[in-house]
Amino acid sequence: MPPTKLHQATVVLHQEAGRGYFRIVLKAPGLAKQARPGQFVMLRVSENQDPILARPFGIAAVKSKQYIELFYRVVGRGTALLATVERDAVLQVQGPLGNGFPAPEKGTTPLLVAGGSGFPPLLYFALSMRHPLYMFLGARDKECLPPLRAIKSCREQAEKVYIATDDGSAGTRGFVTDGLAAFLDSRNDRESFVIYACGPRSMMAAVSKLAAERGISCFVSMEERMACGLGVCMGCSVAVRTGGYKRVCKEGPVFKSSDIDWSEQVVLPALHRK
Amino acid sequence: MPPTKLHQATVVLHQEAGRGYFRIVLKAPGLAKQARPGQFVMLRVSENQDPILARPFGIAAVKSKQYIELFYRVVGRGTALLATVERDAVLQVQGPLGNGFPAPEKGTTPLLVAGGSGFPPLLYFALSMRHPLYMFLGARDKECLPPLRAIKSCREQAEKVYIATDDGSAGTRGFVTDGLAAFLDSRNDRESFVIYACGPRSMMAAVSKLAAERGISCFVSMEERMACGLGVCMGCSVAVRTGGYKRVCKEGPVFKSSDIDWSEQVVLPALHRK
Amino acid sequence: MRSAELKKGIPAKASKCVTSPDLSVNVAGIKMKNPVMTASGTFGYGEEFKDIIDLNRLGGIIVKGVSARPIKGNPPPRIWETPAGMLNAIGLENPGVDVFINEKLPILRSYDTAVIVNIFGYSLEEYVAVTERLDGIPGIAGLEVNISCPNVKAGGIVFGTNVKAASELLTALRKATKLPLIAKLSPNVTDITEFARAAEGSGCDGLSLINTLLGMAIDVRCRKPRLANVTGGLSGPAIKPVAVRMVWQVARAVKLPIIGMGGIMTPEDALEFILAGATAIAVGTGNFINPRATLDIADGLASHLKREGIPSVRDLIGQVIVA
Amino acid sequence: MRSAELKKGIPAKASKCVTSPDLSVNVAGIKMKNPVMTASGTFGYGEEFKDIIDLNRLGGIIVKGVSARPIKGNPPPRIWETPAGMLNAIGLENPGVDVFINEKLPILRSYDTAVIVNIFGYSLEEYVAVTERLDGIPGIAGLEVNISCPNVKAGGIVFGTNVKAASELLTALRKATKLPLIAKLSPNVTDITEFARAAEGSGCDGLSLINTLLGMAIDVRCRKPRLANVTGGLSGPAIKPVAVRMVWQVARAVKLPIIGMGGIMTPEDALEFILAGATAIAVGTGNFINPRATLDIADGLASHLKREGIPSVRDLIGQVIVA
Ligand SMILES: Cc1cc2nc3c(=O)[nH]c(=O)nc-3n(C[C@H](O)[C@H](O)[C@H](O)COP(=O)(O)OP(=O)(O)OC[C@H]3O[C@@H](n4cnc5c(N)ncnc54)[C@H](O)[C@@H]3O)c2cc1C
Ligand SMILES: Cc1cc2nc3c(=O)[nH]c(=O)nc-3n(C[C@H](O)[C@H](O)[C@H](O)COP(=O)(O)OP(=O)(O)OC[C@H]3O[C@@H](n4cnc5c(N)ncnc54)[C@H](O)[C@@H]3O)c2cc1C
Ligand SMILES: Cc1cc2nc3c(=O)[nH]c(=O)nc-3n(C[C@H](O)[C@H](O)[C@H](O)COP(=O)(O)O)c2cc1C
Ligand SMILES: Cc1cc2nc3c(=O)[nH]c(=O)nc-3n(C[C@H](O)[C@H](O)[C@H](O)COP(=O)(O)O)c2cc1C
Ligand code: FES
Ligand code: FES
Repeated sequence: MPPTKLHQATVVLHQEAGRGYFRIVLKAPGLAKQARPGQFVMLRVSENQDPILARPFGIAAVKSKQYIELFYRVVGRGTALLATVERDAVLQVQGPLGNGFPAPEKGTTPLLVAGGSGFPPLLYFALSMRHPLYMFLGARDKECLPPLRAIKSCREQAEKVYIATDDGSAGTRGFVTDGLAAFLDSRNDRESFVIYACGPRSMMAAVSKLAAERGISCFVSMEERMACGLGVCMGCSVAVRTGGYKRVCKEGPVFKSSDIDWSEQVVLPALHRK
Repeated sequence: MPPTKLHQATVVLHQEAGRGYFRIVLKAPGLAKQARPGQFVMLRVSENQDPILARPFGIAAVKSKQYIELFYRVVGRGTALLATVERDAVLQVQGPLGNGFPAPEKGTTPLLVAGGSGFPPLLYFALSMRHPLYMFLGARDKECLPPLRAIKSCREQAEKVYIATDDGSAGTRGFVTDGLAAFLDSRNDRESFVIYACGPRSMMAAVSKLAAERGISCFVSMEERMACGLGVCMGCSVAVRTGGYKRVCKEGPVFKSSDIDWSEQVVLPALHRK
Repeated sequence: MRSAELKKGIPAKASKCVTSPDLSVNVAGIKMKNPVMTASGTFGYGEEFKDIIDLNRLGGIIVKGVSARPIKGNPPPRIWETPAGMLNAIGLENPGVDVFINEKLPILRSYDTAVIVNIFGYSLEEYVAVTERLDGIPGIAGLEVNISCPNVKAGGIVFGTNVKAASELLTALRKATKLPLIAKLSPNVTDITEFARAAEGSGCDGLSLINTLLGMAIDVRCRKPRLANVTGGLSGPAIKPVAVRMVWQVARAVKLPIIGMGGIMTPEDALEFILAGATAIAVGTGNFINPRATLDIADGLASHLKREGIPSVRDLIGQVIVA
Repeated sequence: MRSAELKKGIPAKASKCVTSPDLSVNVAGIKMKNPVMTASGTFGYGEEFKDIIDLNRLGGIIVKGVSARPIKGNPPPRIWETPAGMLNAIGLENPGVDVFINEKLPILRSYDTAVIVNIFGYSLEEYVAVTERLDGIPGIAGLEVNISCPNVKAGGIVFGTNVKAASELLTALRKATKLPLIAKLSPNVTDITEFARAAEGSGCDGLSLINTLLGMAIDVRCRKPRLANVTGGLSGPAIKPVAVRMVWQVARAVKLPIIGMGGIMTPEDALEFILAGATAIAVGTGNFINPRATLDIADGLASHLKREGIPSVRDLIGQVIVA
């Protein structure tokens, strides 16, 4: 049998990371060894049957091929319960799940665009590559930006980190996409760019449009409610442009932005983003 | 409005008490002030909806009119969850509930008979009175007896403490009722005795028979599954000899043993007892 | 904290400022200060809760089922806990309508809340008897008819799962009283709207739904049912999605006002039922979990209306947006 | 650790020592090494789980529903979590029977486990078409017919909630195949035994129960249903008491073997269904919560038999003690 995707992970570190985020480091060697940037895990946050479903979180880092790091915000009951988990607790984790980001080709310049709490998988992605890259971090306000620790990692890795907040409380005022558009339009090496975005659907739709208009290839990491994370329940489907649906947990979470049917109305409120 | 029965209690002490018991002390002044021996509380062991019902526990002591003490054994999911509760946690508690033991009349000699983990309310009862009293503690084996701390309190309070275990690993070998019968038959001041028993139904049925045969008045503290603890769900009823049912949480938990219909077959497995 | 997507669904009036929202409702001709009631069998005859909450703050109290003669109830065990719910087989224990009128009702009457008497019987005649006995007694705002009983005389067919039997029963009761008549529907049916229509056709003034789902649990070690009665009624949050669905279906099928119930524990739960089409709601099992649940819900509804700028809770009834 | 009272219920053979208990069962003519299967729609076509558990250890796999033509499914959101359960409205998305036969079945065939194909259609003809297509294909142990579909041709009446429509459908399918035919019953009916008898009368070899309960949830802030499809199927531990009750009722009403499902997560849950009358059981939502649930259950059943001194799991089928 191939390496299993079901793990009992020990919490080796769990702390507030600032700006309302928690940082949790799990010892799960079997999982860490298989993980690639853009993949995610399903974490059981309760041993009881309420809440019953595991919660999906993007992998933010892999350390010493033994540990995985996650960042999350408390947005509802599941994350509130997770926040009470103590060091040394053992959690059931499935992963790594999903396809992950396609490795950037040689000579390309990755532009990583994170909205709200969409940064964790992009952080891992940034840390995993040697390409010169640019990062764009957007949030509603300063308090919703990634924690300083994460921004610091970004700065070390990127040529430049552009920050935007809707209210101007940090970085430039406006949407992250405004900054991205200005950047793209100010540069003449546009053909080397590849965009990787993760954040609220509305933001990714805007990024996708921007990229399409300029002929830049763009990948987006989608979110949907999930039950199994394994591709069996068909619960996490998103509409694609060729008609029909694709599973975020299996064919995704990373899709070519041009494959997604952005017109499809979605009720899912992304409380924790933006 | 009369003093409320609904309290938010703070855990001020929670520790293993030996022999598989846990001891928990809750700060709940409103509750402590109203409590009488033989009454119980309903404790919510989870903030989620699984398990959903509160669990009943007899009050084992009231301290400084502020604190109540409970002893419990882990027998299922609810008590297992309770055992993980940390100091300073706040738990929803209802109480004091039920009628409590009738105060012994002047000149009577109370005989307190506890089977398995039936000792907590009897402990409170023993500590609350000035009467010369005798205690009979029975359990399957030494490890199921009350914790040493509780036995010590009993010894301080009682003229004598008789201990019996089914396997003879502590005290005399045999049922607690054997010792009780021998005691009763060895004494000629029988008419002053009043028996108060708490434990598994089978033990209480035997005590009840013993008492009836000898014309000694006897009170038993009954157990049934409970949902509300307030007398509204009618879930905790026990059959009484006059026909029909009485609610353990309202008319009980203490009944005259002669009022109970001991023939009524009961499926409830009393795992935590004996 | 709400995202732009979320706001889209909310009507324009959401911006108006509402300082004292109106929680009052009228169900089946019964005026209530708020839409929060207690479900039958989970609140006794009220008095048991007077040490815990101020009964005057309740919209209404639906009392434990009352029958023409006293009923002993089922042998124990009568309850069993299930995931996010519980099974009960109390067997409708009650002291009978005369004791209710003489001993319980006087206490209830002293509170400023609508008292609705839940009634049942084991034959049409028994239902009629209890109804006639209650008709004209002061202090009763209405009757809720629990139709989930077997008609012992007619071979045990359950009124609540047979449209014809239910119609006959409700038509007979309609003749027996002028009190507002609320039919309490069973969820253990293929199409609950048939029963709602039957109640409407029989002259009922309102509907209560849902009663418990029939369930069973087994102790695998001793191989016996967990309940002495073998099967019992499933209640609590576990059944909430079924209850919300049925309220929604029924609200679209009939004009009668609905008292929604089934797993309600929080203001959000109550709002689900109201948006689905309930005019009032009742808390059942929730009273056991949080004895203050009713008042917390009333307070939570008021805050919700304020926050969203909605003048009256009545503006929300049946307002779920379905494409 | 068991008390004297507990032991009373257990038959005398409990004292015998059983070292290798027999877990094998035969359901509807399908031989399985143990009674543990996976419920349709919760295990894909098996391959998704091959990285997690050894599929050879399963008694059987009931695959995701297959139809004559590919089905796109419902728009998202398709799922919603509920207390101890979940709602789903996937809309029976599947690639169609040809893709199933050509791409999915070859992989399944390589495992030593019974493959049962769950089928459905939106008219009698569509059901017949998929049945005929599967008939005679090697590697298929039997067909499970999901009758909870609306008959679009006949005005949308749901096969599973209309006894006559269900009988006609199952009789037609009986003619279309020699494969063991298992009718999967809907719990959204007044009397599930009527449907069990109809299936028996139509020549079915076995029954699966239960499918999901129809439910609904509403987002109270944006006032929209949580599912794009408005209503969905409730599954998981929340519905277990209803499922156990229905298995028990059906086991007493018909002779057909039963595959029990609905909220099974643990060996104890499985034993409840077996004692109630199920010959085999299937894990559905439980696969999402604990992807090893099926194997944990198979192991747990073996331990239980050893501990209790029961030679075969078949000795437990329907053995609940009811006075
Ligand atoms: C592939 C993937 C990767 C993710 N990575 C991260 C991450 O690294 N850090 C992080 O903080 N969050 C991440 N999320 C979102 C995270 O899963 C949700 O915040 C979490 O499940 C909410 O659980 P809850 O019980 O606290 O909230 P709930 O009470 O369940 O819901 C609160 C709100 O969150 C929404 N929500 C619930 N589940 C999801 C979901 N699966 N996707 C999107 N929204 C949801 C609900 O609709 C609701 O509005 C990711 C989601 C997906 C699908
Ligand atoms: C008035 C009263 C006072 C009690 N006082 C004490 C006490 O001081 N210390 C103590 O350790 N225990 C006491 N109990 C028993 C205690 O309530 C149960 O042990 C507890 O509810 C089990 O919860 P659980 O979730 O761990 O077990 P579950 O998983 O719910 O059940 C485990 C076993 O315990 C049985 N059980 C569950 N609820 C009850 C109940 N209400 N009464 C009896 N058996 C039950 C179950 O049938 C099962 O066999 C008392 C019970 C009552 C009714
Ligand atoms: C212990 C108990 C007793 C009940 N007794 C009655 C009753 O006497 N008459 C009745 O119509 N419904 C009775 N019910 C049903 C409730 O009124 C309510 O319809 C049902 O429990 C669903 O609501 P819930 O999930 O909020 O409890 C009872 C429910 C419980 C839990
Ligand atoms: C996501 C999901 C998809 C399902 N798809 C199907 C299906 O295609 N065909 C079918 O007959 N039942 C389907 N079911 C029903 C299950 O097979 C099962 O009958 C039901 O979920 C009850 O079992 P559970 O509580 O263990 O999940 C589905 C259930 C779920 C949760
Ligand atoms: S979460 Fe189940 S298929 Fe994606
Ligand atoms: S526990 Fe509800 S009446 Fe006693």
